[in-house]
Amino acid sequence: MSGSIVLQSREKQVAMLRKMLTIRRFEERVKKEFAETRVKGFVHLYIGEEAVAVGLCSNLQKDDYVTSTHRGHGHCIAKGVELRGMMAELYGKRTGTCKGKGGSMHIADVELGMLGANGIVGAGLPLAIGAALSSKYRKSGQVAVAFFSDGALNQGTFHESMNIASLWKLPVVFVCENNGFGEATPIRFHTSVKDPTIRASSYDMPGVRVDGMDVMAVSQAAAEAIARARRGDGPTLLVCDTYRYMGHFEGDEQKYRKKEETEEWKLKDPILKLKGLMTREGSISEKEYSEMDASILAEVEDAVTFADKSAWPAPNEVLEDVYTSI
Amino acid sequence: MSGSIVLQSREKQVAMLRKMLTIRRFEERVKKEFAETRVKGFVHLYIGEEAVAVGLCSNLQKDDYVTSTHRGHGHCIAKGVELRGMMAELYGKRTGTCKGKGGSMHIADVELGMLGANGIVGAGLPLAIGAALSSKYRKSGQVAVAFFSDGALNQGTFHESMNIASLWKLPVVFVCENNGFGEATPIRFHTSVKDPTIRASSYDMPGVRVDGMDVMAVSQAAAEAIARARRGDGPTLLVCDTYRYMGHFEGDEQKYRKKEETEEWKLKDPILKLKGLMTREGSISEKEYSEMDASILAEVEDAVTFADKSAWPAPNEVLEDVYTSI
Amino acid sequence: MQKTEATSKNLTFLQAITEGLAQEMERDKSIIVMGEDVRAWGGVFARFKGFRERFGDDRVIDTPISESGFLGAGVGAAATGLRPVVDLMFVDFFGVTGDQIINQAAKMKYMFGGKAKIPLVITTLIGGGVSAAAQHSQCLYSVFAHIPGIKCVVPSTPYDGKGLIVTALRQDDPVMFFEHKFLHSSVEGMVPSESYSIPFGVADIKREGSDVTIVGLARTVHQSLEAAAILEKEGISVEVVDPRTIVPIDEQAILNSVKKTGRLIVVDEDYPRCGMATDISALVAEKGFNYLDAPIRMVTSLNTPVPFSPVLEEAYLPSVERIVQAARATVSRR
Amino acid sequence: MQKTEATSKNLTFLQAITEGLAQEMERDKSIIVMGEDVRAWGGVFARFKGFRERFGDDRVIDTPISESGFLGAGVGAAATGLRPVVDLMFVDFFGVTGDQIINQAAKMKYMFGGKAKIPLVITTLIGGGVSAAAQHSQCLYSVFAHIPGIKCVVPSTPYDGKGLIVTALRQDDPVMFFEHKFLHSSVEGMVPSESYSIPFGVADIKREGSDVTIVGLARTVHQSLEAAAILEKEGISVEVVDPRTIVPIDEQAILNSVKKTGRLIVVDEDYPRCGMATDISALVAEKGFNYLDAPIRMVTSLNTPVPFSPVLEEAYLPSVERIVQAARATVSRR
Ligand SMILES: Cc1ncc(C[n+]2csc(CCOP(=O)(O)OP(=O)(O)O)c2C)c(N)n1
Ligand SMILES: Cc1ncc(C[n+]2csc(CCOP(=O)(O)OP(=O)(O)O)c2C)c(N)n1
Ligand SMILES: [Mg+2]
Ligand SMILES: [Mg+2]
Repeated sequence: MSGSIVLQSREKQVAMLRKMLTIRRFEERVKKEFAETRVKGFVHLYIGEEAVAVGLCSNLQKDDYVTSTHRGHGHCIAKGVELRGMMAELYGKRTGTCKGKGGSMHIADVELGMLGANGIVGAGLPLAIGAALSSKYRKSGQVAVAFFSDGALNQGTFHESMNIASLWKLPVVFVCENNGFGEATPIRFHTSVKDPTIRASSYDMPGVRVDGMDVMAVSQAAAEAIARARRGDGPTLLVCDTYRYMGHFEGDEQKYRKKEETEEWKLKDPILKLKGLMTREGSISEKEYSEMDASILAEVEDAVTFADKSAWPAPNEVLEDVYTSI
Repeated sequence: MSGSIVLQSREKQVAMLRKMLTIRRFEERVKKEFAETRVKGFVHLYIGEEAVAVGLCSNLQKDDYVTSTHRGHGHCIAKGVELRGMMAELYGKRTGTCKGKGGSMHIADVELGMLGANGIVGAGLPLAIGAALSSKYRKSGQVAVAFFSDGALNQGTFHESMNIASLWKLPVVFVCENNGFGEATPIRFHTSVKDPTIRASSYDMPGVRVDGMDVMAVSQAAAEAIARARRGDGPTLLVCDTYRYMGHFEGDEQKYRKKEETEEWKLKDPILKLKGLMTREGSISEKEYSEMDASILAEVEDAVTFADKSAWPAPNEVLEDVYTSI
Repeated sequence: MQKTEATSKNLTFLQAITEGLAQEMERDKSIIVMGEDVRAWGGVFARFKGFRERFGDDRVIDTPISESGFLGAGVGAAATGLRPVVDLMFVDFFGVTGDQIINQAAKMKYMFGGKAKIPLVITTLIGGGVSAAAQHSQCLYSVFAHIPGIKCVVPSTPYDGKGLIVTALRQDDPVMFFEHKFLHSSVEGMVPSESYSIPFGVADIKREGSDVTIVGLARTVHQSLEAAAILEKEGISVEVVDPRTIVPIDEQAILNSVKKTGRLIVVDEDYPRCGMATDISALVAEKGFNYLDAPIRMVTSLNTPVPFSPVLEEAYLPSVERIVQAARATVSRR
Repeated sequence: MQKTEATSKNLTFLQAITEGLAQEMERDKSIIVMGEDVRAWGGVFARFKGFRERFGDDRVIDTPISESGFLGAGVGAAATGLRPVVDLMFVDFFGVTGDQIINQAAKMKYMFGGKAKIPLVITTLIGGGVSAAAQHSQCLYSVFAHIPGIKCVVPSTPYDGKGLIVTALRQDDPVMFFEHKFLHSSVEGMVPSESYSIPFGVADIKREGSDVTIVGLARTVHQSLEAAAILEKEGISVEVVDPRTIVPIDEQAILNSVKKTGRLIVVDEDYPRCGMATDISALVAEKGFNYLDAPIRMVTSLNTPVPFSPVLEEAYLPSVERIVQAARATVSRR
């Protein structure tokens, strides 16, 4: 499947390009905001991995579900969460997506089917099968996508969720964003198989490996897995090979890997790749791309202004939102 | 591998027969003691599965380790724990293996490498890889065996332990006593693959399926897996197909399965099978077998007398043994 | 105090809870039940007996022994429109699924700025007295009361059990519903046949008295009532307060009672350190200090794992005798 | 109070603990270290920095993100002759491995009738103040203090940190070693260069005073000392007691201090319900009631998950100001 390219409508390509670039520009700005201490806490950037979130989510309906990870900005944006609310959330403002209570690791918008970034590795998988179970019971046709990275392959929740999803034929897609590292530890030191797709066979589930730097390939594989789920034929494990360009978190010195490795991966950049394809196919011009970029940058700037101008939560708001009722 | 029969020394066969019969007679008596309320609490009998514990443990050294389950009497006896202490433990007497503090689900004798029955499904697997890690670090040549049943195949600890054991090439053997049920739930409703040995491939580990009613077959497979572990070549998953003749726990009405199913399995009884083989080979006579049985029954009777005659713990002993030092 | 009505019948603690659950399932199709062996057995202590036949396989779901997986699935389903009842057989098993309760279910609403509802009910067995030993006899509700975001129900009677499970199923926050296994069949009482709900955070005065307040939970409510009967003969009048829910907890009822009696004993089967006994004691030591005529006493399980031997377990658990002694000692300091 | 000696040097809290650990590893070859990223990073906050180079890959072991697996492996290794130090990065993650701590490590010795030793040290980060939000800022040591069988160390200074980690490594019971992440580099102090050990269960009077006793833990010890300095100017003399280990806990030191001052404030960053604040309050309400001249006050985190926004987190955490106010209110009730 890896590398295969399918014709998709120009609109979809443009939309995917725009989403990927939006994630990239948003996070570049987050990096700056963090460095200048306007954004605090633990921040994990998705830069480099954009094709995975976008390839998947471009095949989802608005009411489909995703669960995410500590590295969740990309999934949020791909699922349609607004930049203003996100940036305000990172600032800790009351206009944030979560009123400032969540922060980077907990951005969520249940209305949009975004069931939350998550600070606990592997915790999103059970939530995703639960959303899928709910959809199946309600016969709503919704699909759930669980994003996680290679480190989560060895958390018990992966195993338990894969088994249950297969047993119950749940409409869920498990997406391993294999960026080769869990924090500073390379995959070969944490996962006992070379090819994680093998693990699908332990659950009698299809396992598909995809070039996670190629949004077209991801999108095609996603379309198939999602269709399968929606048909009622059960779950799929997609392993998307990708790379995070930045450190594990902002502040990581990255001594555990060579600069050259990162540089090499950047040659496969998912945004440049799609842009290249579209240019070759004549479906985008340099000018159109620049305009797109400029409008995204303006959107990001607007989000920063919004965040900056927004009020801080009042201290007594700390007590709200624990329970629905007392 | 299933069904293959290897010549083993007569002494070993006699020893295995004796161990299996000891487990059987001990537990038949426990059943009676429970029914007559001298033994209290939750009691899970191993009757029918004797070939697995004995086939494995007959290949272990005294200082090798085993971890066990809620259904642990068989593993204890196979690893050499004394019947007197065990029966006294089940009675709750101070002369019990655990001074009456553990009971059926927690019998342990660390000196004998028996690291405990366990009330938590799947909890023994991490303990076993820890013992194996310890042995590897100390270069002691000891092997650890983790017993568990099919229900534990879907607990996160199975996954995490298998992965770590393979990554670190630990001297451990994972033994799935596949008796077809987790409590009242048949394996097809809790495990998403027909053949659990497939799961070994998710960890780049050999997976071997064995007739768990045939102690010779189990012993041979065990010998290979243990030798592999001792050589430093890493872990193995052994799946031994077996059956528990009794209910999940004493008191279980077993409405979830047909009597005929149980009766059919009894035709493959591991004790009768080995006895039959030895009889055909002329290595045991009916008289010798009867004598063996009588002496085992006497041993069990002695254990009951011991338990019965033993003193109760003094109430203030409840406060002892929490910490080594304050 | 429990009301009996024309259309009442005598039920065990377990039967009452089962009835409350079943009636809500009839009413609300978004309720599903998940857990180990819920189909064949109706769960380990048959809490869901007959549910499969009555509600079908779609709503009564057998799970693998994958507590993180299926409890997390319950959280995910609750966040997306269902009202799952997830059975965590014994509370002792919470360690294999703690994260899904503590970091997910309990915190999601808050972390998401209020924009989520998690109408999840986790049923689970607690308590000792049946020689189930260290890993099947704990109470541990104090651990969940410690964690903000999850409500905790610890009923002691059939009437309360039914009314509180109904409430649990009619509100939108995650709830741990703790059932003491010793009470399941040993306690009976008249229970209205129709459905009714008991509000959370409202204590029940199980017995009125004037000399000393005893606060108990689950089985210790019954032990406290037995102790009260003994003490009455000695001229000591005991008030027994049953908070019934520990999150939220009815602080005022406890304070009012201590205001009246001037003396407090907290009886709790959970471990003594950082438990409900210390919680209620500290509440009164802060907000009801001036009412107190004597030190607050705590009668709890001992500070050890739960021993197996019946002899040791008896020494370990709170007992009527220990409650009586504590009351005598408290009152003697007049 | 901490002693400084000729061969002392100034170390941060983190450096002191690291030094204590490393010195014990030099002495005792049965100590190994396991955890996520301990090789490349020396663990997430570099507690094991340089250990790989110094002690080799056999003793410094990188694990997958499989806390049940590797923490359980630590328990198994401890039961069979090693002395593992297992790093549970953030205590918030205990939910994914709770069973191996609560039902295995803590109970094995007891369940086995004393015939086991589990010399296991679990290091973990606690606490807020760095905008790490709901799943990376909890304290949760109260949960472990609740469970009999596991010792709990909550140090507040470099001197205590080093001496207590050494003790943890020289005794044979499982220990949770809680390090407040905010203190790691923000607190420094003189620490003897050679190895030394501080006994468990011995509180340290961090400041002597006569009007009110404040018991604090970890970061709140420092906040209490700051508050004491402010209160001194108002003529209120504060005694600050730091239990340092909460299991075992030095009950006598706390009671003695309250006997002297007649007033108690417990300051704790853990959640307010069923936590160390209620634990210490209840201890005194039972055993030191007659010493008390005023209600016991508790200053804790609020009863909510930990919020992300710095503004909200500040409101959430105990603060010097809230301690000062509580002390004023207590003393005004003379
Ligand atoms: C249960 C749990 N263990 C450990 C951590 C600390 N941690 C945060 S991210 C991370 C690495 C995750 O690696 P991976 O799953 O590959 O995600 P990636 O960072 O590569 O996106 C770790 C160990 C955690 N958050 N949760
Ligand atoms: C973590 C956990 N979940 C649930 C249980 C309750 N329980 C005890 S035994 C059992 C079934 C175990 O099935 P299996 O592993 O196949 O063992 P078998 O009884 O067949 O030997 C269950 C669910 C438990 N003890 N621990
Ligand atoms: Mg990764
Ligand atoms: Mg089984």
